[in-house]
Amino acid sequence: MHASLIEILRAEKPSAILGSHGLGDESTLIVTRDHLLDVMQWLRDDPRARMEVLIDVTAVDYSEYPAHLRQAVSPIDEDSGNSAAELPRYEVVYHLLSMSRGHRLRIKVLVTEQDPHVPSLCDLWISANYGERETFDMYGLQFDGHPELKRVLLYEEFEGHPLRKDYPQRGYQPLMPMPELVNYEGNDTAH
Amino acid sequence: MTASIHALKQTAERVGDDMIINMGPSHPATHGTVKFVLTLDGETIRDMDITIGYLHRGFEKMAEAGTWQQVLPYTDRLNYVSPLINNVGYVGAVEKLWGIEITPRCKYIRTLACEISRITDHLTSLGAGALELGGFAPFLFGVQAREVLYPIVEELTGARLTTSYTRIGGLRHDLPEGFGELVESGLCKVEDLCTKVDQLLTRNRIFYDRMIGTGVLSQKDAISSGCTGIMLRCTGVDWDLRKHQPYLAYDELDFDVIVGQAGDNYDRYLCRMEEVRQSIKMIRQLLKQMPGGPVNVKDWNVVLPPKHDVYNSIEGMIAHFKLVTDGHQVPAGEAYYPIEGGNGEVGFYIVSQGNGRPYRIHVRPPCFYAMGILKKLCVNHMLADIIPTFDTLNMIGGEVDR
Amino acid sequence: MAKVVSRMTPDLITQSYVVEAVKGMVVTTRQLMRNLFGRKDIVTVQYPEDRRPYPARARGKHRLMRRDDNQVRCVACMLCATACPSNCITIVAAESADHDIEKVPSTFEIDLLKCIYCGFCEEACPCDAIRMDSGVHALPTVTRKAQKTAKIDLLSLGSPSIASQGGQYRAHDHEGTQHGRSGH
Amino acid sequence: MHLTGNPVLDVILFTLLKLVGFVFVFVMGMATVLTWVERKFSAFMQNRIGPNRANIGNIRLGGLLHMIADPIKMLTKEAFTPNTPNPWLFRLAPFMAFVPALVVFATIPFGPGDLQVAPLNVGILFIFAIGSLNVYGAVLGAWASNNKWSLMGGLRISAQMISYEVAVGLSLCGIFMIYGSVDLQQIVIGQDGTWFGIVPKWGIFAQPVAFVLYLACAIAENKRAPFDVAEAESELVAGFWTEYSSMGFALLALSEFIEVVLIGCLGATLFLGGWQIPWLVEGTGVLAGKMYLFGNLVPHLQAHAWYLVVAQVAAFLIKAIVLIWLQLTIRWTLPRFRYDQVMRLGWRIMLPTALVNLVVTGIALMFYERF
Amino acid sequence: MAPEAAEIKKAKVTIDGREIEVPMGTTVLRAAKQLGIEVPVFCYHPGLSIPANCRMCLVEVEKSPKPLPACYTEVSDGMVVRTQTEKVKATQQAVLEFILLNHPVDCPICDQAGECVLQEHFVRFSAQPSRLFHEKIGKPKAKVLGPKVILDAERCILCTRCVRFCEEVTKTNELTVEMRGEHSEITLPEGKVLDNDYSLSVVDICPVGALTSREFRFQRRVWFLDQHASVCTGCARGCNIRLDSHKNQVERLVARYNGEVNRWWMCDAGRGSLAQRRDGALKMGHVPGTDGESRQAPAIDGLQTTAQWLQELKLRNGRVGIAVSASLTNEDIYAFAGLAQALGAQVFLLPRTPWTGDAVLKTADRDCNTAGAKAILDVVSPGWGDAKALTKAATQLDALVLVDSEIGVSDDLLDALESIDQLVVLTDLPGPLADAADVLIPLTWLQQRDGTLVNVDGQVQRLAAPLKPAVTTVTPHAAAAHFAHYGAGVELDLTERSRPDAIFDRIAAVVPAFAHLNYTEIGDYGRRLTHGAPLAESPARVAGTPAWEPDPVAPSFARPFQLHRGAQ
Repeated sequence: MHASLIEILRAEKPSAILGSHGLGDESTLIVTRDHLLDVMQWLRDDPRARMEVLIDVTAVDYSEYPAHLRQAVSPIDEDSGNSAAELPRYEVVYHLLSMSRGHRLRIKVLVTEQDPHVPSLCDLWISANYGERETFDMYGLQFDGHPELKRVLLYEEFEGHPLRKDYPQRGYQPLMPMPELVNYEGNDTAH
Repeated sequence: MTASIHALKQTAERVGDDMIINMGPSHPATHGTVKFVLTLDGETIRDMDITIGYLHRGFEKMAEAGTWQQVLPYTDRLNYVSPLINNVGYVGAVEKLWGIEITPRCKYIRTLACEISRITDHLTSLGAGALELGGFAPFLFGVQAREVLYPIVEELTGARLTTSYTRIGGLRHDLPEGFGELVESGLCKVEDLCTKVDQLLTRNRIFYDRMIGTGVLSQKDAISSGCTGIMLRCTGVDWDLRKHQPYLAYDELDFDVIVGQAGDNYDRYLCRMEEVRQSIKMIRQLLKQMPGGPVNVKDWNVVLPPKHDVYNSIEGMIAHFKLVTDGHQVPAGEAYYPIEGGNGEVGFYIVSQGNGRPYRIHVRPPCFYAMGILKKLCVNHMLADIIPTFDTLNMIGGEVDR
Repeated sequence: MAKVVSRMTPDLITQSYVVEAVKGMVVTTRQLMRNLFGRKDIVTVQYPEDRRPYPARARGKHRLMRRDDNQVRCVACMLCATACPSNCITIVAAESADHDIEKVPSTFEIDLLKCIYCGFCEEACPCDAIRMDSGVHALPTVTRKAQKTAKIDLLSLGSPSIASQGGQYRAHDHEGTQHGRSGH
Repeated sequence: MHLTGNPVLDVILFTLLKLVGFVFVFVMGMATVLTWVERKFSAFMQNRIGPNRANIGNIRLGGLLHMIADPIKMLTKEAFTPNTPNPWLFRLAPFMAFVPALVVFATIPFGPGDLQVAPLNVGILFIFAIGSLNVYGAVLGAWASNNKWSLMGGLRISAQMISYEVAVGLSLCGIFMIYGSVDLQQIVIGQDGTWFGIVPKWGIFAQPVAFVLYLACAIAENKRAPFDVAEAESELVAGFWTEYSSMGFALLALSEFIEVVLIGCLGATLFLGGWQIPWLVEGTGVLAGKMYLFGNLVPHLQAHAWYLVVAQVAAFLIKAIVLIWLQLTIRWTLPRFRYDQVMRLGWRIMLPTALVNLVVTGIALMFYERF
Repeated sequence: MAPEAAEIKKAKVTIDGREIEVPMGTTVLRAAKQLGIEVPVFCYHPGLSIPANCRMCLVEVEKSPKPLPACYTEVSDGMVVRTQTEKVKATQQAVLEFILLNHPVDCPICDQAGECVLQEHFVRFSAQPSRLFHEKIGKPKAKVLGPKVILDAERCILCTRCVRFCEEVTKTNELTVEMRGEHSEITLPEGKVLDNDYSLSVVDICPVGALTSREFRFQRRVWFLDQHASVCTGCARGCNIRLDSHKNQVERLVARYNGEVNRWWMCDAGRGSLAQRRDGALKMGHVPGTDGESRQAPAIDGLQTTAQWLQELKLRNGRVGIAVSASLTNEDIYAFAGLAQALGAQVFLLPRTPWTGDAVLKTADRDCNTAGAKAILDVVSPGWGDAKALTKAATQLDALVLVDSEIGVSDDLLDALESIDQLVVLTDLPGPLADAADVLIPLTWLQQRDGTLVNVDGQVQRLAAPLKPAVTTVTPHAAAAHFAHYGAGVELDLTERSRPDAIFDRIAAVVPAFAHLNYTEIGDYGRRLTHGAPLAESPARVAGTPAWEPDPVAPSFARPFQLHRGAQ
């Protein structure tokens, strides 16, 4: 099922696919950023795919990943002109599920540090809203076209994006600035 | 100060007669700590801003600091009413990446643990729902039923809630002696208490008036918003990972997928009630079919050697030492392992860099995506409707905020 | 395959409020009467006076096991401190006066405030020196410092361990572990 | 009974005695005990033990000492006043709630003859008049708390109480029509005797619908579950008393319990024959009523054995307690209404039902009198 | 064995199906390593002779009836080797079982646990339960071999690395193997003590926990240690070290392979050289108080006082001297040379009291940067003087800024210094000079600094500041920049934050010997100066075996997995 789906996609949209692999019952597809919306729409609507559910959106920061092992997680086609050692820092990972067909697919998009922009999938799935917000929160990746791209788990005043590998394990942040406290001795209007 | 007053004035002008009110983060109904900023027109909600993250502990960041094993206690605290399901999900993900085939007995015990946890999860939701609708007695009956199961969990794992029961490649303990009878007697009590809850609530007009027709979720929205579990099935979608993508021992069990019709709070309540009964049925089957044999795989690179080997032979000692000091040497790669949690699909997405420390662990919490649709379920309904809707959604702060 | 829940259709009886309310009151009143006269269903345990027996696996306060001669069994190998996810164990190793033991902990301190009772230490211990089956709760204290439980307190809960160690052969040893030298 | 020999002084002293005996000992005592009973009863309903820890030495009395411990705790807690524009209203509100609840007991006849603190011939109207002042306590407290949740509770409570006032009034009208009086003692006297020798001539049998309506509306009036939308803890934190602590909180809580007692007493008076003991003694009520008209109890007491009076007072109290128990059971059984459902119930179900009940009663009475 | 490319014939071998061409005479082990195939070993050490006695490296060679040891077997043309066959695996398991037969259940009390090669190999190549049903043979435990080393004979796997080390490297022959078969054990011959200057190197190369350091014994579990690449500052050799620390506290030094400098070894004196500073480094200095008494003060107070003095001296044209030691980094030397220029002061370069060098690594010169300091001073302040010059000049100086107190101070010099009115000492250790100072400024010590050193052979190596300094101390080049700015009113030609990399760029621009170097390119192993500093013939470089191979069983510098716990 997976293999055939990937083959179909490769045939339908050859320029969109950077690489793919299947491990056990999991398939991964690396898609170019420009074709993401296109591929996702196809996956959602095409009767052969019917991935109705965007199960999850997240990202991974590969800046500290051993370069020689990168191919295991980022299956780049050899003829795509990319080498695993020089792959961009971030990968946005989408997990799709087809309930009518009972299959799953992992879609990845490579995102560079310099240009951390990804098209938002909010128009396709409601679940993209929270998933992308969390990814933005944790990695600082910009999802273009997201209706309200703001932090979701952390507070607005938080500086930095904690799941980036360069954010320290014990990075202390000043807590939220407190608003001016009412001095009950002096400011209590009631007395 | 003046600036904020100015901002307030502006807000007031903008919303006219509406009242803006903060519900939470420490509000009795927002168990799990969440904040709703409500714009109320009388009692009707016109707008709703949901703020989550008050329980954010940086689980995913912390997980990158320890060994694969040390992530396990964190998973207890994800969905803290059904910790065993998270335990099972996490080690399942690691085993999937590693390609470890666990023993049949381990599969059955894990399934058993999952189903016990599912009951506690559903009972918490049912009970808390009753409590928030003012029914204190059904709440306590639900909690009592849960309390029947927690000692059983403790008997099995050594802790009621912070179970940390599973191990990569196996389990911490085998079933204790006499566990079957213990569970059976517990299940009888749970059934009895569930009947009481049923009698008190299901046909009571005050109750169903508040549940029927509130928090209605359409099938389309449920699918699009990534709702899983009860939230999805209440709309009539026949999708349960246990049935449709069976893992562990679920394909050897006889049970029904419970679906609703209308997708409202009442359906979710009924589905939970019915799933408790299905789980009870499953547990009975599991106990009956429980296979013998070891619970842990026989690989000292995966599971700690038996204690008498550790104490008495250098071979066991070395294997033990290396596993503790260096951690599990999980091969490089990635895996996503979904299982059916109490509230829906709990998925662990893990990336390994080929050594003892996880590179990235991501949890796909079911309630997180369900929270994304909450606003739609609440806006233009009454203030009081938030309570049953939010409850049947069953947000668990530990899981959503991580 | 899927089972659709049976939704109740409101009829006149349920809509009248009263009948179902009375039914509910029958349930509660029955419980009231059962418990008022006979305490049949009461589940409350009056904690400090009555205690629920802990299961054998319950993880409570740690205890340090002893050797036959009542010395601490721990040899400060630090595996517990390594396995500990919350970093609550502090051990300082020292040379033992006993030439056969070589290494002993001069300090063994567990910060029970940090401890999450996961049991990894007990699992990681290669000497059966630390266990959590004491059945004792870590009680609240007034100061944080008081929660730092020292070796002597942990030892006071301990008992001689029957597990043999270092290949030492004993008559009452586990089955199948009769290998190893008799202690030198 | 000659207390001083001076009839005027006798009356005054006797009134004080009744006041203390009934209002302070029974009503206040009952309200205090209710704080314990409610918790204990609910505990037993839910398979718990309930409060049992307060003790003097080793004496626990099953937690009865919580009645003493709780007020002490309340008294010694900080009386927190929120940053409110009008702290005096905030402080006044608990009294506004407490005093009317207590005052209305004056007209409740707890025994035959003069055993009524204030024998008013418009007793029930007095109760309505004073009782509806109660709402001011809640509303003022809610507003003065300077808290939006409290305010919402206040808004809900004012609407709810006013709505149910109508329904509760109308539901009782049938009783007045049947017994032809608004004097509570007269109504009790009217419930003397039996129909067909079996069924006591109680309001509950003459007006069963009214009884249900009365009970529901009165509970709603008292804003207790399942009508506690104003203090719904899961929606409005604690509604209008969110900001109250210490004795302010205690008074609000106590006034609620006093009203529970009031609903019980009034229900017993109107629907359960008051202090009448059915089948046992008949006609005593009428006699006592006559005695009362002379304003002198002495001949009555002489005419009737003292133990009969005691038994009648006890009967009243037991009836009141049964109704109180009923309220507790309802409280701990039913879930809570939604605010709009409460209002709908009040205006669209309770009120029409009461009106229909009234009309039916009227027609029935007409036929009864005519034929 | 040194490869002479032109004469050597090549041989084609196939290892695990992959073909490689290597010179004849290469062992199978090395050929496999070139292919990236790892063959487990215990006894083989590239710096020592090959006894092939552990049998761990047995591999299957086609046409050979038995498996052959890869470490010893030389390749021949057309050889086909298999390292992953069932037979090899069975052999490895058997070897491990044999080695573990009498190994005590000692991991909990063994210091090596965590970096033990036996542990590593067992879980990778065997992980089988024990089949032992008889008593293990007891041997002496915790036997003291010398002042620094302790032996646990039970744990020994008789790889004889230590014996060979004492024979071949130090040539002192302290250790030997006694008895036979399973009763064999490493012992000291009658009357000998393992007390040579390299005795701790046997601890480094011991693959198991048989030989352990007495000093480090039971101090810390190795997996808790933070490992840092650094350079030993004990003598002019500049041995590459791995500095293991825990909570910013030095726990031990381990030799780090560098074929150009120290190969696999380092001396005990070098290992001991840190202890003094670890335990007693200055954290506070002193400045003259208002009442004439000196008062304790952190570095910043001393810097301000000194800057003020320098300013005053400048106004009245006082004479200032600057004395630096050769144990400062290049950056520090350059900064002080620049300061001297700005002040018009003379620079003196003072050495430490020399010790006795030896033929292995240790040099008589105890200063870790003599070559670098001279190279820089020759260019920047050509008229620099030595200790004698300072003794002579001292009487005419109004003020002397003396950096680093561990210089060898003769009594003459001490007397001469007393005549100086304003003696400013910047140092990291207490001592007579520190006591004599009018202003004492606590310095960070070398392992707390980032900077470069030049060793006796002209290898420029980098200290990468493995430890964090105390907040009350100051680095020398920062002090120099401070003096220049506030004292002389001159900005040193450094960047404003005086970062060592920026200073190094200046040095590279100014000093020709450094011209081709770049701070980041120095890396973990250092780069050579082209000219300028003397290039002595290093004994390490001529000692035989090729210099491209770290010990295959020693825990490598960058361990694949390390718990960084409690480091903060």
